[in-house]
Amino acid sequence: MTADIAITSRSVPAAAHLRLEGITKRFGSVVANEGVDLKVAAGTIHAVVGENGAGKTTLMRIVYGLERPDAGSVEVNGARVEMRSPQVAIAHGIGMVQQHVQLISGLTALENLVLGREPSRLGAFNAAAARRQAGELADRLHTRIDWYAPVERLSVGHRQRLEIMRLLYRDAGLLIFDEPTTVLTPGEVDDLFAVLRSLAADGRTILFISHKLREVLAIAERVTVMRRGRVVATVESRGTDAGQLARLMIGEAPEPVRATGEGATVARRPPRDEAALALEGCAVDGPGGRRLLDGIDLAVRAGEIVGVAGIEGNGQRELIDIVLGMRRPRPGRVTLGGRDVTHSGVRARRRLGISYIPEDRNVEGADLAGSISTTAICLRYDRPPLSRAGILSLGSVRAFTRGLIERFGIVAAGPDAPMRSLSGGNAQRLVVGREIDASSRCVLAAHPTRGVDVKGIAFIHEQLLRLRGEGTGILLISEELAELFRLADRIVVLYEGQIVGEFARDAVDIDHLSRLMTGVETGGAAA
Amino acid sequence: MEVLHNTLVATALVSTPLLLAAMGGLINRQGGIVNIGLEANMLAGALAAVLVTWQTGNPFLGVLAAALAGTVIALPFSLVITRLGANEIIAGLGLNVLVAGLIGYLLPVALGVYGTFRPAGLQRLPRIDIPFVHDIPWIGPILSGKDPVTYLAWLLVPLIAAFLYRTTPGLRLRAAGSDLEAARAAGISAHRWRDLSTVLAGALAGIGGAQLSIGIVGLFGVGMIAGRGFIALAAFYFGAARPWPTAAAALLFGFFDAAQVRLQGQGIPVQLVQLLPYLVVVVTLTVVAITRARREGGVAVA
Amino acid sequence: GQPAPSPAPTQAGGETPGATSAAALRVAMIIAQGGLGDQSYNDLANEGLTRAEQEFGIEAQRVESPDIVSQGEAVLRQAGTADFDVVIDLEWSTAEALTVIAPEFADTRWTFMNFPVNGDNVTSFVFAEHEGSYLAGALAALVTSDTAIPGINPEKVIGVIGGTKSTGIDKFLVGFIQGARDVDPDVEVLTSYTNDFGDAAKGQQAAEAMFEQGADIVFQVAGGAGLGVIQAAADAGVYAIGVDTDQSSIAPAAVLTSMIKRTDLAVYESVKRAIEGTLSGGETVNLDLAAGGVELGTIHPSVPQEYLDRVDELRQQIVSGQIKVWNVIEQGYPDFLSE
Amino acid sequence: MSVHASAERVARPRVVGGHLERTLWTLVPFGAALLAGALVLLLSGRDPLVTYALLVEQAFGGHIAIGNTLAQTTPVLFTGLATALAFRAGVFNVGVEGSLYLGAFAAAWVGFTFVGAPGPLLLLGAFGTAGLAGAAWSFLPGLLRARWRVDEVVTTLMLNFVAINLTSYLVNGPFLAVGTANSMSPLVDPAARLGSLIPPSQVSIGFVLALGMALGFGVVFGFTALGYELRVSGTSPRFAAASGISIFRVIVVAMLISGLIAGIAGAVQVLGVNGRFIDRFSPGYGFTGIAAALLGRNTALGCVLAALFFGALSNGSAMMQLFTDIPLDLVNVLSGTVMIFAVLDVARLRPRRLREAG
Ligand SMILES: Nc1ncnc2c1ncn2[C@@H]1O[C@H](COP(=O)(O)OP(=O)(O)OP(=O)(O)O)[C@@H](O)[C@H]1O
Ligand SMILES: Nc1ncnc2c1ncn2[C@@H]1O[C@H](COP(=O)(O)OP(=O)(O)OP(=O)(O)O)[C@@H](O)[C@H]1O
Ligand SMILES: [Mg+2]
Ligand SMILES: [Mg+2]
Repeated sequence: MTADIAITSRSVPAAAHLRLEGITKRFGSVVANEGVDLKVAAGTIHAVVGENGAGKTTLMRIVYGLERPDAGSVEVNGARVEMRSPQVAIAHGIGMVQQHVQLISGLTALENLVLGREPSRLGAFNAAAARRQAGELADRLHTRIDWYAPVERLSVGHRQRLEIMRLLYRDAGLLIFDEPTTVLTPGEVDDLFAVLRSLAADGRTILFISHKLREVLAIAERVTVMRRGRVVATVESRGTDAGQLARLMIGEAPEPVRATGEGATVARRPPRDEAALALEGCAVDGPGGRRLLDGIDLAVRAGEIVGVAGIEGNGQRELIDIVLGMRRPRPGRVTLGGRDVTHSGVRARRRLGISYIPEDRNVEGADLAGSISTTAICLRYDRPPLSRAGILSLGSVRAFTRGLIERFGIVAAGPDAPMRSLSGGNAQRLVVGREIDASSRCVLAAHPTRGVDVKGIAFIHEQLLRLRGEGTGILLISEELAELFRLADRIVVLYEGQIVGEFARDAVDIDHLSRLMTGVETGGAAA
Repeated sequence: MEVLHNTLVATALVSTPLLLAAMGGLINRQGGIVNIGLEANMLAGALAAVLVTWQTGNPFLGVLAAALAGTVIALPFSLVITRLGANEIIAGLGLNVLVAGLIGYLLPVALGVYGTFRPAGLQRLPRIDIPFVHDIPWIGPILSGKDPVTYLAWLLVPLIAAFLYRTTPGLRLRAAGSDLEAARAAGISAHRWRDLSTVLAGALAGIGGAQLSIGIVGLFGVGMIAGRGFIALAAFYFGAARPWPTAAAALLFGFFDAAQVRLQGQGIPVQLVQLLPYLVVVVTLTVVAITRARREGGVAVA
Repeated sequence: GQPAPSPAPTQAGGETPGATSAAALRVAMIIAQGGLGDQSYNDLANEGLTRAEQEFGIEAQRVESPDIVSQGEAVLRQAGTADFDVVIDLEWSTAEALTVIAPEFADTRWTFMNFPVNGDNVTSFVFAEHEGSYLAGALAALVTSDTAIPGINPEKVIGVIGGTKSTGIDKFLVGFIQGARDVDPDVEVLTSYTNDFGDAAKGQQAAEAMFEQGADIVFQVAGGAGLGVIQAAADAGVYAIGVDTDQSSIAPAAVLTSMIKRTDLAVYESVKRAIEGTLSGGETVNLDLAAGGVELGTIHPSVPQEYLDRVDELRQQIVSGQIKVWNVIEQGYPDFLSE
Repeated sequence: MSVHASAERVARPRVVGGHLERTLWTLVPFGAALLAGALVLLLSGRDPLVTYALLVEQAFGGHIAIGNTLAQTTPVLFTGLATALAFRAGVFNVGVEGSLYLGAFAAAWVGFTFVGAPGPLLLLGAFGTAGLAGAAWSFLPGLLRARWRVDEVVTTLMLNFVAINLTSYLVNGPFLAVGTANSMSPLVDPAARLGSLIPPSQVSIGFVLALGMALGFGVVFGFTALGYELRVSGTSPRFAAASGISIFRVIVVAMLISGLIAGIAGAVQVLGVNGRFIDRFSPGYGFTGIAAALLGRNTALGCVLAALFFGALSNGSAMMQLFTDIPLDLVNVLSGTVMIFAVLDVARLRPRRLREAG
């Protein structure tokens, strides 16, 4: 690690807005942070990068008073602070946009904005005043929000902007962003960065967490690299490049860069002509008869990857539901390998060979309350060899799980270890492995690499391309344009429940695509 | 018509304990806790009201005492849930058993009576006529001539609605109830707001008990709450924890309670008359849910 | 669901053996479903036992359980095993069990209430609640149209409110109705049930509902809920008829009379006889009007003498057997009170 | 958070802390209860230790005492398992009491209607009908929850009152036995009675049935596909749905089985103990069952132990009144306290986290 130390010693900011010393945090047997030292200079944009589970979020939660360190100290503007709770952090001008959106459903956007520091006239909530300040903030971010709508109705982009406005509303001097870009379109990312720069220009300090090294280099002045809960280096972004950062993160030259670069490793055979999956005129109505999905005609041929581009909340969820069989399209028709499955449920479709890599593995992909086996066997528990006449054979259950663990290189204590104990990336590997193992005809992949680190991304991309090679049809839903370009043979754009455009793999016009995604093209305003 | 009128006249009065308890439960629910222990709060309130009224001769002090008693019981109950993560449902059931046990146990020790405490000449809450309203022919008796607590209860409905949706504490209380972690992250002492909601529930339920003991009958009996806490629970579930619908539900139950005694001896077997209100709850909930499902369209089939 | 309230604070005599004589008699009393504090049957029996405790310095234990229905048998046997001298069983549903258990414990004397149970060492006390209720009904029917009496309206409407719908309660109701009908066939008798022995507010509601329909006298057989009935009568300036004990003390102005059922006497008697050695067993003591097991309590002063005479006359006829009062428990339901 | 949420929270096994530590923490409620009880006892000048000793002696001293304790354990074990099964599947069924009443009446009806039929047939018929009745009673709320998301907490709670009044009507009207002082059905045919396990105590072979039920419960959740489906649907409904498990089917099935067990509980009470249906006979077995399920962490063994606790408390407290003037309410104080502290979050009890909370 001498190299690291050499690098670290290069960066010594003058006035430290935030200073962490010897922060250590354990969760049971897991060491999330170990002796972490960190200095963040006032008025700078400082990035923290690291693999899944490297300890970034935990560190930030400690700074914001959401977790309490087992050891170590936090200093704000040179004064040591006992971060007992977020109140304390807020009182010291610290604000945080967490990795998982922390808006409170059931409350309106406006209520969420002012919560904790409400303008009020003798106890009564002064909505007018709040609305006024909200308007001003929105203007500063060049955005428009329906302030009286319940937050759950806002698009992800808007929700995040709302979270940023919350920090500004509180006039935080130190703003923490934990992987803010994972759910944003390229356009939105640019907007966000513009905002961050202007904030820094105001003299605010920004802590920025991400997996995406290029982003980091683009926005941050200084980058701290974490690995396995420790800080391995802090470097000036001017003096480094993605390759070096990746090496610092992972410890060895990252194959992902290769695996995912253009001219991907797996040979591309042309797709066959039979349709693996076909949607015909599918529509889904939401509350109040609002059309969530409308007139969807979409076919995925065997051996083809069809990418669905679009900002979250434009019908992706409903698309997944009707493909998987959680909802019936009305009207509309769904066929799997030529078989009409419009009226068959999830199980029947699973049997016909459709796989599903969910966007949120913890909710739809795994049972966090159970063992690793519990999550592993969900597609096979009900037939031999795992069970006969409804009786599970624990032996074969373990054997099967071990099989997955070995085949997909999952780091786990064993089949009976709690699912919780799997790290994010490993959990994702398990889910992907299970689905790939089960299917043949068609894979429905929703944001399969969201929040997964380079290593994991490479793994998942390889698997998808391999399946494609073997003649599986893949419907890939993602807001990561890079990912779509890399994998998809065709890309369709989903906007407000409709397919508003289609591009062949080698005829994509990024600007055009983004305009379609954001609705600029069709004239309407972004959902 | 006559019977209907009489039923309506009685309704407002018998609804009051339900209404107060349900309103308390509603606040608690919005604060993130489903309170099954309302029964216990009501019982404690009923006793406190009788004791203090008996000692001071002033029923209004009795009502205050009832609110206090409800609070005293609610706070530790809430702390066990919010701070020690006890399960709210079973803790609520337990609270009912515990409080009933304690009172039953201590009544003889302290007062030398058991089951029922009925001090002679106990002051009850006065019945008050609302000027003008009282003189309206048919309507008058229905709205007027009730005890102050009943009027207070109805006054509370808009007040609670305003509190929850128009004030800062209300906002924070709802925030804490809707998402504890997010509320903490927003810098709110979420647990404290949850506790507050439980305490308010205790106080309101306590007053409800008081109306029963010194508003209606003028005595305390260990069995006098007779499941009203559970009806209140049904009421705010019924009203989806929203003030006006919940109040309506409480009124509906009160109406059925009043109607039930008047429907007897009309040829229908008693027990069948008596199971009617409960059946109505089930049916109404079902109808509501189905229409909602229809409105929201595409029902998930999985 | 309902908590069983605790028994009366027992006198020192009950606890410390020192207070009882050398030949201390050990008595166990099994409290019936509904438990102590029911302001009715159980409490009344308990009064009798408490009185016996005070007078004879016996050692008495009261056993109650929310699940006495299923535990009764076990408790009886345990009482036998712990060789109590006298075991008083108030729980109806244990009748069959007692016939089996009593013989097993020959030198324990068993007492059963309300229902004849055979056995050489079993003494049964049965009450003629229907006879007492008959007189109450008759009196009510006489009074209800006599507007000279304050609070009484000309309508011939009276009412009776039961705790739960059950034969044990309907035994009162039917007697009451029969009594009313016999003195005046066109008297209408309203009936309803609170479905709960503890819910005083319910009782009050039920009573008010009857007053609305023109009733001016309501007989309550509803324990704690019945207190609400008396309260309602007092509020409305009309009359209630008490039950079990003389309840006129609760609201002297509003209680027309009470149908007293001397369960306390039965309990006291069985203890007394046991001490005297005359609780021989194998007999059924019939506590009817003749035996003074049931009777009318204090009658409201404004009731004219002629009515009292008439009631007394009816009393004679029942005692002499001229009038047979319907007994629901033995005869099932008469057609004038459908199930 | 909804009651469902708490149902799930309840159904979810905790991963915090070691095994020993966890088992130790499960003792907390009992400690708290004994403490509360002791306080109350001292308050009225009684010696807690003597009282507790007597309680234990009356509950476990000798084979008859143990038999009667098991007799009181039996219904709670059944209702506890019925409740736990539903909770595991994420359905907060608080309607076990209702199913129990229906089952009890059904069993009694078969028992006193087909008098003279061969014993085994009679027993089979009685249990079968009871199970069906119980299942049928819980089917409706199950269906409503599964199809239209009608909150089952309210519906099942309400249907309890309906069931109690309905059976009360049946036994006061059409099926009243003349010659009894409070309303009950005629006695069932002796051939339909369950024999005593430890004569002369009251425990019937119904207890063995309950134990078998507990065993079955463990087997189902540990070793069967059905158990897997119920478990997963309870803890992660969306994961289950995405895997092709029909939540609709799971909810309905869980409610049916839950009701079936409750119905059988009623049958055992009638055929094993009371010999007839008695109006309002249950002191709230269904609700004690909820406590037992949660106290037992919704596991088979847990339910057995919790039921044993409540059974011992019920029997011991009843019997001890023969020897001391302890009022019954003490029992309420004890079991009430146990319930309140029943499900503590182990992690939260660590002092540091305590300060952190709020
Ligand atoms: N509440 C918790 N309980 C137990 N372990 C935890 C908890 N939170 C985090 N961990 C573990 O601590 C380690 C660091 O987690 P953390 O979320 O800080 O990583 P990260 O760098 O944010 O990863 P990612 O890039 O996936 O967000 C991981 O092993 C994680 O599984
Ligand atoms: N919530 C948790 N509870 C208990 N142990 C955990 C938890 N989260 C993580 N761990 C343990 O910490 C180990 C490291 O987790 P971490 O997320 O750092 O893995 P990782 O090496 O970063 O994997 P990946 O990069 O694929 O996410 C996990 O393998 C697991 O054993
Ligand atoms: Mg991780
Ligand atoms: Mg993170």
